[in-house]
Amino acid sequence: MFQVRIHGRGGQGVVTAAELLSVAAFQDELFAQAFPSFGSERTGAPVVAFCRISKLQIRSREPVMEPDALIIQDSTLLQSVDVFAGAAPDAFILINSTKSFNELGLEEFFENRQSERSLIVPASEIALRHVGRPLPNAALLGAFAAITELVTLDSVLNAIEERFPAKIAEANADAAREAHEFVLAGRKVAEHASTN
Amino acid sequence: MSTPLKFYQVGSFAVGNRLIDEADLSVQSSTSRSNSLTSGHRACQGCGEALGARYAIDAAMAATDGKLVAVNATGCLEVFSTPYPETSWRLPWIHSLFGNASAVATGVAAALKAQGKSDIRVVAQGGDGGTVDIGFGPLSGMFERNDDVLYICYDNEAYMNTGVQRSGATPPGARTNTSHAVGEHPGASFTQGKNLPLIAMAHGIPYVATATVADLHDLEAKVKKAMGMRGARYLHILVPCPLGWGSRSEETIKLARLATESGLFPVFEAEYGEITETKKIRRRVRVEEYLKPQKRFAHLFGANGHSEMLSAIQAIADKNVAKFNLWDSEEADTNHG
Amino acid sequence: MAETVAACRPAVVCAYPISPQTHIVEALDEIVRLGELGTCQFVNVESEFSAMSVAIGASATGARVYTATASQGLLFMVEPLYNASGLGLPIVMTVANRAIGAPINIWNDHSDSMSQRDSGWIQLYAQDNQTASDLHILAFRIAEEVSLPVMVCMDGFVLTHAVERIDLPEQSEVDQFLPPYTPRQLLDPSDPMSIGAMVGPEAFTEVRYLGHAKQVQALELIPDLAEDFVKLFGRRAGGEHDLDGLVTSYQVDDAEIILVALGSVIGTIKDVVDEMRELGTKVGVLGITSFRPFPLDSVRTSVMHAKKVIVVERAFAPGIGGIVSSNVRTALRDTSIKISTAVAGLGGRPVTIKSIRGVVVQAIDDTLPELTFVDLDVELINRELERNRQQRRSGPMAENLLRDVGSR
Amino acid sequence: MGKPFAITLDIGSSLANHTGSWRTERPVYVHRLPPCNDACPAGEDIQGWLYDGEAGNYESAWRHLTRDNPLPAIMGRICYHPCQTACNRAELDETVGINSVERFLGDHAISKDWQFTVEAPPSGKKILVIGSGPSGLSAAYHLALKGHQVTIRESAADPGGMMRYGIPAYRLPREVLDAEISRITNMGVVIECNSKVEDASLALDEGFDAVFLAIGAHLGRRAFIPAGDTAHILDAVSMLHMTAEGEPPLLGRRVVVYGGGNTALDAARTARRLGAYEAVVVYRRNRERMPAHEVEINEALDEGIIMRWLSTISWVNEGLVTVEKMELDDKGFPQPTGEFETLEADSVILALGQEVDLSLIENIEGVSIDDGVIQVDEYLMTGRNGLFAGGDAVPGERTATNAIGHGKQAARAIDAWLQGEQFVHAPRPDMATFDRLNTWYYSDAPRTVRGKLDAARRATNFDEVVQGLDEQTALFEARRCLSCGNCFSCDNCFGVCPDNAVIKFGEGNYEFNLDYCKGCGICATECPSGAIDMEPELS
Repeated sequence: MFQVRIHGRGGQGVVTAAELLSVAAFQDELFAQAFPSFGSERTGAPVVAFCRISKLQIRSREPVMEPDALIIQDSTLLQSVDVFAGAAPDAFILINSTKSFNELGLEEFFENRQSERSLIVPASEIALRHVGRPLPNAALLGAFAAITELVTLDSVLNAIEERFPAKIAEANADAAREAHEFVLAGRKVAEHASTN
Repeated sequence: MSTPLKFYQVGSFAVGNRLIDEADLSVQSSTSRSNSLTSGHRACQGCGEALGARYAIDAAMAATDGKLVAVNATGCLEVFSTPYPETSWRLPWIHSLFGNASAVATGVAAALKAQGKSDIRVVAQGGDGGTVDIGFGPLSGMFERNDDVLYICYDNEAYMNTGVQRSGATPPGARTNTSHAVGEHPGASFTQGKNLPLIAMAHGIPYVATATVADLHDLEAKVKKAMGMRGARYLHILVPCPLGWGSRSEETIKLARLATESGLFPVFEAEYGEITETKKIRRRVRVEEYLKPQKRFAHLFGANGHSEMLSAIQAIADKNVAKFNLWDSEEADTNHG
Repeated sequence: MAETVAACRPAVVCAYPISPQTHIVEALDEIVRLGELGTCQFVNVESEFSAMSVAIGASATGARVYTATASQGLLFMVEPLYNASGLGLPIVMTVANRAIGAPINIWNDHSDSMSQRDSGWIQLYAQDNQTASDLHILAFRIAEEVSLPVMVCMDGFVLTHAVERIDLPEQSEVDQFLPPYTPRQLLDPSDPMSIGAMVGPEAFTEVRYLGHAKQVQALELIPDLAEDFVKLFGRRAGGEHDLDGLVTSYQVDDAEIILVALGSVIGTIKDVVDEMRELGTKVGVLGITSFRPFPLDSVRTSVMHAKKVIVVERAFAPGIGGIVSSNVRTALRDTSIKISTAVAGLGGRPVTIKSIRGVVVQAIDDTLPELTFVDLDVELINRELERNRQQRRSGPMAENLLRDVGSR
Repeated sequence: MGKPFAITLDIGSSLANHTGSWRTERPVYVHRLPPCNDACPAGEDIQGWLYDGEAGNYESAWRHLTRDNPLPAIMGRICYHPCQTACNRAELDETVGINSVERFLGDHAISKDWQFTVEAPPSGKKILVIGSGPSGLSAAYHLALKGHQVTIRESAADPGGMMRYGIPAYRLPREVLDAEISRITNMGVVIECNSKVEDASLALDEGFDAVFLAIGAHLGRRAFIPAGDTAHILDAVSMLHMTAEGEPPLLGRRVVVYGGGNTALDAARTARRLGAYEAVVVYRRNRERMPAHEVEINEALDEGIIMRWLSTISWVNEGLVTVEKMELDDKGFPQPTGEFETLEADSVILALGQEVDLSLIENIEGVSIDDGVIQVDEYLMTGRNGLFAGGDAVPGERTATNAIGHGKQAARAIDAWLQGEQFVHAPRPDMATFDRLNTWYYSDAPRTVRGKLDAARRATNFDEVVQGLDEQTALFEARRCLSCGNCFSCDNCFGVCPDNAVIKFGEGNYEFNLDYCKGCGICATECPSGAIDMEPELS
C-alpha cells in the first residue's frame, strides 16, 4: 500500500488533489481512498489531505502517519507545520516552489536522501501560465505521476477531465503535462550528469 | 320573491335565515354540514374552541368538497377530540406535536403535490400557545416558503390545556396561573404582546385574516376565501374559554362579540401584507363591559381595583380603533361614554 | 450517497444544513431540480425540528421520505424523532455521526446516534461507503415492511468526506428490491381516519410493546432481506464480511480475543487483526450493523467461544462507561468471557492501528482495564485537575486544555 | 395487520360518548306572549300572522289574522293600534308598522276576493245579533264559523254602525266597509236593515236560541249651554250621521266644535270638508289631557283646524260664542279664571260624548243598567239568560277594535252556553319582554313612513287621507318584526351549539339532542327572540 500526504492551504485545491489522485488510481485498476484532514478550515489555513493507493482493498481509516509520498503545495508551510513528520527516508517529496532547497533552507534535510525522489516544481508558475490562477494541484499531480510512476499521466489527465468542465479541464491538463515534462527533463539532466 | 329587503326580518347576523336562497345560506345552517368535529367530544361546556373549530373546518370542507386533511397541534382541541378509543373528527386528521403542526402540514402538502393530488387541501390548526410561542419558528418557515397550507390559530389567550398559564397571546392585566393577580402590577404584563396576524402579514403571504366565533358569516366567508387561494394562509380566530377566562359557559359568543365591539380584538383581512378590509364596530362599548364578566380581570374592579389598568386597556382599544379604522359613526355610539 | 438515495425514488426530501451531512442533500437538491426524480419535492426547512416534522407529515400522507442530519441537529429533532417511531412512519434518515457539544466539535464520534438508541428507530451502522450506500436501499425496504423509521449511521468525514470507488446500484435493480410504498395508515379523504390519538394508561403499554414487537420483527426480517439483496445485487449490503445482515464477522470463528465495534473503525481493526494473526495471536473482529434492533443471538453465537471481548466504542455513557458494551454484556450474560470497553476516537481523534494494537496487547497481558480511554492525554487531564484543586474559579475547562496543548 | 393500534382511530367514534350526562340545566323551546298580541283588544296573533307575511305568504297571513278579526282592511285604517304602542322594537329603533301591514293584507284580500269558509257542520241553532257595528259583525262572523245560523237586525238603512255613520269616509272608504261586510254575509249571515228592534226579550221568545246586543252608543250627549234663540247648535253624532247619509247640515263659514274626543276632531275635519273655512275646537283642558288620539290631533292640525285648549263655552248667540279661559288645578281639573273672550261662529257642534239607546231593554227583568250602560258578567251575558251584550253598549273602552274583541268573546261564550258549558280561556303565556331578546342579531331598519296626501288637497274632499303600503314596503315592515318570544327559524341554536346537540328537521323545527347537550346555555343566550329557556335538570 502506497500512502500519500498532501499539504497546502485552504483554497489551493489540496483535497481535490487527493481526490484526483485516487480517481487516477481507479483508472489504473487500483484500489484507492482519499480523504481530508477533517475540519472546518477556511481559505488560507493549513490543510492536509490523504490518499492511499493499493492493489488490495483498503480498510484502514486512520490518517496517513507514515507517508510514502509528500506533496507540499505551499512552501511557506515549511516554517509553520512539520510537513515531513513520519516520512520514511526513501519517501517521495514534491515541493511547489521556484526556490532551491538551499533557498528554502532544506539542504541538510535533503543531504542524505535520494535526490531523484526529492523535487521542487514551479507548479504555481506553470498553473498561472495555463489556468490563469496559481492553483498548483493539477501540475503537481502531473509531476507526481512522473516521479513515482505509481499512476500514469493519462489517468491523471482523465481524472482531471472527469472532474472539471471542458475548458478548465483542458487548461489543468496542459499544466499537468508541462509539469510531467519538467520532471522527466530534469531526470534526463541528472542521468546525463551521473554518466559523466 | 327577490326584493332588496330580504334581510330585514333578521339581519345577516344569525346563523340561518328562512327568507333567503339556499345558495346564500351559511354552512352551519345546513343540515348537510359535515360536522367535522362531531358530538361526544370532551370539551368543557360552552367551549369556544370546539365551536370555532367546527365552524372553520366545516367551512373548509364545504369549500373543498370534502377533499381536506387536517393537522392538529397538541392542545385542548387535540386532547378533547381524540382520547383513545374515540375521535370526534370526521376527516383525515393527524396530531404530531405541540410545536410542529405547520411543518407537518407542509409535509402533507408536499406529499400531496408529489403524488399529483393537488385537489386535496391541507389545514393546520393549533391554539395560541402552539402558534405564537412554541410553534412560531416552524410557522414562520411555512410562511416564508409559502407552503400551500391554511394555518388556523384558535386563540383563547393562554395555555388552557395545561391549566391556564400565560402565553405570548395573553392580554395585559389578565390573571393566569403564571401571571397571578397579586402584587403591585397584578396579571399579565403590559408589554407589546405578540400580534401574530401582523407578524404573518410581515411575511407578505397571500392571505391573513382575523375572526371570532361571534360572527359566523364573516368567519365562513374568510375560510372560503382562504381555501380559494394557494400558498401560505393564516386565520386567527378568537375563541373565548369559560374555564380560563372565568366566564359563564353561555356567554362564550357574547364575550367574543364584546371583544370586537370594544376594539380590543380587531377583525380584518389582509392580502400580500396589505390590509384589504376591516370589520366595523356596530355598537361600540367600553372595555369594562367586556372585561367585567371575566374573572381573570376581576382584580381590576371593585374597591381596591386598578382603574389605571382599566384606562390603560381602554387606551389599547382606542389605539386599535384608530389604527384599524374600526369605527366611523359617532351616532352609532350608544354605550361609549 | 445522494445517487443511491435518489435510486430509492423518495417523493419528499427535506433538509437542513449541518456538517458533515450537508453535501448529501445538496446533491439531492440538484437531482430534484434537474427533474431526475419526477415530482419529488425538496423542502428547505428552517430547522431539524421541522425537517423531521415535514417528514412525518409527508410519510403519513403516503410519501416515501428521506432526510439527513447529524450531531446537534439530531438532538434538535429528538421530539419529532420519537413521534415518527411512535406513529410507525417508515422514514429513512442518514445520520452523519458527529460529536455533541459542549465543547462544540464538528468531528466524528457516535455520541449523537447513540443518544437516540432508545428512540424506537431502527439503527444501521455503515463500515465503509459501499455499505453506507447499500444500507440505504435496505433501510427503505425494512422501514416499509415493519413500518418503523430507520437511521443509517455513517461516520462523519471519515466516510462522508472520503472518496472511494463504490458500485452504484442499477435503478432497475433498486426498483425490483424496493416496491412502491404502500402505507399501513394514510391521510386520505376517501378513507378518513384520525392519526395520533391521545392514549392513556389503558393502552399506552400495549402501544409501546407493539413498538418493541416491530423491532423484534425486524430482527427476523433483516437476515431474509439481506439474502434477497445478495441475490439481486451480487454483494452483501453489510459488507464483504457480513454474516446475516445484522453483524459482520472477520476472523472470529477461532479467535480468543474478539473486538466488537460499529462503523468505519472496523476497517482499521481488520488490518490490526491481520497484522496480529501474522504474529500468531488469534484475534477477530465482530462488526455490529444493526444496533437497533440489537442482535443478541448473532452476537452471542459469534462470540461465545472467545476468552476476551473488547468493545471499541466511539461514544460512552458518562458515569457508567460503555453503551454498546452493556448490550454485548446482555448478549453474553452468564458466560465467563472477560468484557472490556475501549472508548476511542471521540470528537474526531484518529483511531490508529497503533492504538488498537496497543489495546489488544494489553488484553493479551491481562492489563486491559474494564473501561479504558484510548490515547488519553493523562498529563493534560492532571494539569486541569490540579488547577481545580488550587482555585475555585479555575475557568472554562476546554479553553484551559487548549491553552495547555498550545503551551507544549 | 390493520391500522396501528390505539394511535389511529375510526372517525366519528366519539358518538359513543354521551356527554349529556354532564348537564345540570337543559334547554327547552318556549312560546311567550309578544306584547303586541297582549295589547290587541281583538286578541289577534299579530306575531303569528306577521311571520307568515314575512315569507310573502299573504293568504295564510290573512287567514291567520282573520281567525280573530274578520275586518282587517277596516281595522288597518281605523284601529288606534295599541299593538304598536306595546311593540318591543320601539326600544331598538321604531315600532313595527303592524297596522299598515294589517291594512295591506286586508286590501290585498279584497283585491284577490278571498272568502271565509265555514268548516263546522250546521248546529241548528239560531242566533240574533242586534246591531251591525264592529261587535255585531264580529260576533256574527265567529258564530257563523261555528256553524250557527246568524241574523243581524240593523235599525239604519245600511250595515256598519258607527263605522258607517260615525267615521268619516276620508278615514274609511265605504267600498272597503262594504267589501268586508259582504264577505261576512257570504258566509250565510243575514243582515236585516231598517229593522229597529223595539224589545230584545221578544226576540228570544221569537225562537232565537240566543241574542247578542251590539247596539253601540249613538245618542249625542246634550249638555245645557245658555244660548240665544237664534243660536245654531247641533251634536256631532247626528252631524256625522247626516253627512254619512248624504244630507249634510248647513254649518256656515265659521264652525266651533265643543269637545276633545276623536268625534270632536272628526266633526271639525268634516266641517272643513263641508265648506267651513274656519273650524275651531274648544276644549276645557290642555292638549296632553285631550282624549283624542295623537294621530288624529296631528292630522287635524295639519289640515288647519284651530285648537282652543283650556276654554269652556259660556254663552252662544247668533254668530257669536263667548268662551271662558280655564286653568288646571294641581289635580289637573280645569278651574274658571273669569277671563272671557268671544269667537265668531255660524254654528256650534257639541261633541261631548255618546250615550246608549236603552229603550229596547228597559223592561226586561234581570237586565241591570248602570252609568248608562248595560251590565254583563265576565261572559258578556246580561242578567237575562241567553241575552248577551258587547261593544259600546257595555262598560269598557269605546273603540271599534275593542268591539271586535267583544264580538269574539261573546261568540265563544254564546257557543259554550248553547252547549250548556262555560267558555274557558286558554292560560296566558308569560310575556316576551324586551330584556329576553338578543337584539344583536337584528339589523337596524328605518320604519317605512306612510305617504300622505298633501294637507291642502286632503282638506277639500273626502279622499282617503292615509295611503296604504305597496307590497314591497308591507313586506319590509313585516320583516321588522322581532318575533318576540317565538322561534322564527333563524337556525342560531342549531349553529351555535359547540356539541352539535341541536337537531334541525326543517324550517322552524328543531329538537335538542339530550344525549350530547352539556347544558352550556349558549343557545338560550344567543336566541334572538328569547324562545329558549334553561331549566334545571330534574335529579
